[in-house]
Amino acid sequence: MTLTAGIDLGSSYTKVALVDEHGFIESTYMRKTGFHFADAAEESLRVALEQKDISRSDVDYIAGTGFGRYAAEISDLSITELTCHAYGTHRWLPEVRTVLDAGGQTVKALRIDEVGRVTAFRLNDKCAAGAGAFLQKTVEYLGYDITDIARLSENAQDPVTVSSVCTVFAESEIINHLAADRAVEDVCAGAVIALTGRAAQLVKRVKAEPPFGLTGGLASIKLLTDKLGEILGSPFAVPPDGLGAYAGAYGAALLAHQRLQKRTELVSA
Amino acid sequence: METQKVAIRPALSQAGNTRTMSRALIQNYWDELTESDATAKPVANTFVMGSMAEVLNTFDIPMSFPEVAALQTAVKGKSMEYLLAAEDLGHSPDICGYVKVDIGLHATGRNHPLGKYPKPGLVVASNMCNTYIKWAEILERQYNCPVFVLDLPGWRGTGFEYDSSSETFKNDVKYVEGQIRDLITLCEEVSGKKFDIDKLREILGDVNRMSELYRSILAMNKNKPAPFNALTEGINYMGIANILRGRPEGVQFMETVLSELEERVANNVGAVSDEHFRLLLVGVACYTNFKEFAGMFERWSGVFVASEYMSFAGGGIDRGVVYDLSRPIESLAEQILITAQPSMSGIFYSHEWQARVAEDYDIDGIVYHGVKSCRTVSAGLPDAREWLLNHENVPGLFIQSDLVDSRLWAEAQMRNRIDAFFESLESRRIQAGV
Amino acid sequence: MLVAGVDVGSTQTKAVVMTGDHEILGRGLCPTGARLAEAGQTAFNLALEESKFAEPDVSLVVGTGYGRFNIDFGDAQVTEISCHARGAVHLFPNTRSVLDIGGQDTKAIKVTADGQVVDFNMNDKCAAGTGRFLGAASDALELPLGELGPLAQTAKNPVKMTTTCTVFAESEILGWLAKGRRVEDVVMGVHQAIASRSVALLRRAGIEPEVTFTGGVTRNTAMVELISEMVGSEVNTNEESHYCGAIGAGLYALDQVLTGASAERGMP
Amino acid sequence: MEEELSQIIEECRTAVEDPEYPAVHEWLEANPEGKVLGHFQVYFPEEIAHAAGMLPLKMMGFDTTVQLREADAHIAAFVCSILRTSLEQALSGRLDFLSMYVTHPICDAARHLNGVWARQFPELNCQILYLPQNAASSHAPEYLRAEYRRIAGIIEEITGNPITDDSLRASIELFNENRRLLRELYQIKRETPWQVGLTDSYLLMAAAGAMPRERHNELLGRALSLIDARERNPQDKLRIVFEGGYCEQPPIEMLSMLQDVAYVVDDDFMIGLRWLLEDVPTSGDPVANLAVAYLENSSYSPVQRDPRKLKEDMLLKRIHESDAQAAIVAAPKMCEPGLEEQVAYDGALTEADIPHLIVEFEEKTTNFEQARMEIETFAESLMFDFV
Repeated sequence: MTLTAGIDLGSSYTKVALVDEHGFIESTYMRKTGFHFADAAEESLRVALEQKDISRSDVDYIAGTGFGRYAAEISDLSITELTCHAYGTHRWLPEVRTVLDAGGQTVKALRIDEVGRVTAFRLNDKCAAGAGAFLQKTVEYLGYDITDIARLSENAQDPVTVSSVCTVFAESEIINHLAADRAVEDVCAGAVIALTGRAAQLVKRVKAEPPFGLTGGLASIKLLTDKLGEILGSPFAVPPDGLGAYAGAYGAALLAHQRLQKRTELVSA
Repeated sequence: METQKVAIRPALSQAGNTRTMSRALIQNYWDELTESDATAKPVANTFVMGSMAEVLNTFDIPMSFPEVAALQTAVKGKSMEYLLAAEDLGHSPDICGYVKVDIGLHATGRNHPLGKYPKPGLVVASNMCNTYIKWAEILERQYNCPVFVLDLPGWRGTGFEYDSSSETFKNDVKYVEGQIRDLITLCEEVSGKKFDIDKLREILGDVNRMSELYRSILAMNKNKPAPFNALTEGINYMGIANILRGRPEGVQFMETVLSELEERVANNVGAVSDEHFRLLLVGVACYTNFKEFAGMFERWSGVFVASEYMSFAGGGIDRGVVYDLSRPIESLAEQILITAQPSMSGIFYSHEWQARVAEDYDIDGIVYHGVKSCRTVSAGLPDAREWLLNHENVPGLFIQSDLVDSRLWAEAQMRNRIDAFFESLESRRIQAGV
Repeated sequence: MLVAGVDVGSTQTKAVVMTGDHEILGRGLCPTGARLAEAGQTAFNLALEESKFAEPDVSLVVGTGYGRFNIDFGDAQVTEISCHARGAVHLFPNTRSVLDIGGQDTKAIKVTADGQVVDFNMNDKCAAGTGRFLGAASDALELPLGELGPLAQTAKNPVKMTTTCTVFAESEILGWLAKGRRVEDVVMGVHQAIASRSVALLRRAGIEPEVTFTGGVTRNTAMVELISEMVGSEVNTNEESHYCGAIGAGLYALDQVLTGASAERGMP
Repeated sequence: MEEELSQIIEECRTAVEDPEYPAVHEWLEANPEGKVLGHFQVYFPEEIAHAAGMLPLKMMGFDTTVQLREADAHIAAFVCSILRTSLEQALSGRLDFLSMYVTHPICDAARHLNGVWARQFPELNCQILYLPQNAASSHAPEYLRAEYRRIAGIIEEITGNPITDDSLRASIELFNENRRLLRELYQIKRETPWQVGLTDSYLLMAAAGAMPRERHNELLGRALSLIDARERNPQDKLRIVFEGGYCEQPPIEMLSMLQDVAYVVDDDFMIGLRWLLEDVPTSGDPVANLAVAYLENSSYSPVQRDPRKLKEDMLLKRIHESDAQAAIVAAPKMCEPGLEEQVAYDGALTEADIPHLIVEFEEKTTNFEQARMEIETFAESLMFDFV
């Protein structure tokens, strides 16, 4: 069998997927990236291999993707996370034509064609309370952590409105809501809804067509998924068994197989 | 939270006339547009600065002002849905919000809260705001309607006064007069009517009269207490001055306003109860949160006795339009050029104008409100503020939000700056031993 | 006779209890957190504890800062701009310019000899260059705020941060690290960005010596040095600077007790 | 040979990128009595200044080499980088050598520059040149001729040198030569893009606005023959058009990133330098010729209204004439006119079925991660074969 590795060096997390020629995932591993991308790549690959005692020499090709893709000397090829994300999601959810990736630093909307090629994409305007980090700061401010968002937001009675576009001022709106003694759940839900609205805007801006797919860390927040489906009039499918976070790594590994094939073709030719 | 002090205006026999009248006039304006749309009568999309109302009215071509429409959606709390509709079409968060609200209105069935928003049969855009021209091109693409760009060369020097005896001026007049004649030909085509110079003459007469009244209205606020709030009431006066420029109803309205204000002065009634601070507004207001915005000043008994907006956004009508009815077209060209200046070079050199107003109206401080939507008004404010403070010792507050984009409204920050400004004005009084 | 000033800022709440002759008997400091009223009370209590007096002994409390309207035990409110000005001149009588780098607002204030505000400038409609920017750096680098200053001082070759927007900051910081730049050089870059942005605000009204630097960031020696450098003269700070807003509030409280003049400036 | 070429490019880079304006100071040393005229983007008839012996200098922005210290105190937020950095240059004293400053109200933010400069530098002669916004009007040429004459009059006062028809004709010839060389450079980009990289071609072109034209003609003439003589092999790269550099310029680092992923076969960088498409005739009234050339025989930009030059049509024309496969439609952050074209461009390109990417850039940035990712993704989507 041929085996490829996809290493997604995200700004906060590094994810690895080992994939065989049939697209079957042999092993996955995720850890915080830290500041040394090269180490993060090496380390994660090593652990991913050890987990299934695969030896390094069995890996035929490595594709790096994500923010730190250039720092990962071990990879044979670097591809952007957008291309990888789209392709990975496409292989899990072939019918999906629009992918929303809601991560910590950025939210991305991608339109893809029937072979998983990116035909249009849009990233959140940085000057907007657009990404997961905003939610994280909010819950931390409320005295909870990221894992509580889903629960808190679902128990909201009367969500607050957060209108400010700047994260920092959005935070101060949140402070003001708390000062006005609004319930923690309502404030949290308000933040989720604000973020959902912006994410939905991104999706509209790539002239999205359903079926929709949702990947990235925020995919686990039910309120967000529901609201998105509600605003855009069609539900959002998520990748199988919580693999959403690995879409980039998986896509990279799959594209690595394609390069590998092309290379062998060239050699034999 | 602390209780807000909001000024109460005592009842007067005249009181409310202006308000009811302006409401009615604005509704008429919308009814006219709604009807024109129903009967497919060609409507001119034109802009408040350099509207060429004189020519358009001569051909009875109804005028639709997108800025007025956009402003009203914000006051009605509807601007965001139109604005977002435009952004969904791909328009940037960083362009003028008025433009986006307009695009949104056109993209969502042209249903304005106050009436039907008509298709443009003709677009007239002057260069008094560069964005007008881009805006016109957007409409041109959507409706492929005729677009007329009136190019008004601004004053070239670095002063505020327009030298109308110069060679440059004569050359500009030739250029503008030629363009006006082109516009007249275009209007003949659009309206199917022949040009009637006597009707133009009549209209010019009405504008002369309206301008005279408008100036007296502004001057009323030299009284203490100031009879009207240039922020909250002034916006109505200016709105009517724009939509009814060159129409008799407009003249009547200004007469009513003036008499109401005269009565307020006679009864020593101020726009805010116990006027404490007299302010000049430079820039435009924030219409998405208009009440809160105005309230933040009123709770300190601060009244806007003057507003630069009432000058430049009135297309210079405050500078005294005096058309020579014996030579209408030539005079129109000359006067447009001269009165355009407050909205052109005037904005860029407005520190001189501000200094004069601060003097004439006995201003305590200037509020500079910059908006992301309007770089024409906002870009130079910090520099003007600095000049007024250092050369004229007139204190200024610099704040920013937007006309129609509530995402740029940050209440806590806004309030904090405004409260601090009033505290500093009070400090100055203590200093002066007042 | 005692008065108190309580400054409920967006990140920290500070309180002082002072005597009629301006002697500070107690100081209180706590994170503001989500419950502003509680934070105000906590800081006030801490100050009372240190002062060895009880709440009834305090004849007047003036609140300032973002949460000033939430201090239910406060008798009046004054903005932190007026309070920092007043406090700065109290701490350093020759002060003519005041700089406070706050959590959400950076304030550059021009003052008179008796602490009245002549002019002030704050960050534009954008939180660029505020103290929150340091927070973003500490998040991105996973370093406690307190360690940033000392770390910055070890920098050999600081990076040029091009954004002062806190939202951009984290990705730019990571960008520099991805390019292999040293952490201390990045941290110094962050400090320089905030300092030059803050000094630009001072310039808007014209920098008039002496310049007094107030607020929590004064404990960051790297920032103090940078600002002195950019201003072109040593800026005033001392251990009280952190409480400057609260001290100013206390002084306004005193005015009201002594003269009966409403501490809320100009509120008719 | 490569060495000589890289020396030429270095001289151009210094002229364009060094915030101390070495090329200008060099000229001033050689011409102690010489006067410099600074003109803000997009177009200025430099021939008129040259004819009076003035050195016309195109105001450019700067990347992180210029730190904003003063500028933000004079201009509101929400405006682009080039306004800030060019103002910063003036406030920091680096432009003290200017005897005249001219702006054309290209956009609502730039309209304020003249006022700010006038307040800050009362001694400097600040002028607004009103180029017609009703360019198709039959009255425009006559108006513009008179407007050019007005500017000429002021220049004559400042320099004390009369601008005769003959001196102006001579200058027009010099600039015609420069335009010819620039056209040649762009022909190479279109026909054999592998012969010259994007950053090099950019620096060679942009330097025209930052050094005496005589010198630039020399350098560019020599550079072109050296580039011609190169024997490079074409690579398997996308052919793209870059649109959006008519005023603020993308940072060099972004250009080198672009040249890694594609051949930029045409663009609108510094379009003002290439605004006049053909030689300006020297017979007859030279001032009138310049005016007519500006109106009748010129390129396009988002800041000129001319119904005869609908921008999306012009962009498609540029793409077809350069035989490009795709387009990058960019706008500087906060650039209202640029941003306002994007939806129209997007629509026209989609209709014409031309793959395109819409990006934002900012001169003052070192952080290209996002732009890089967007551009690479765009390239990947066109070059990868997906199955």
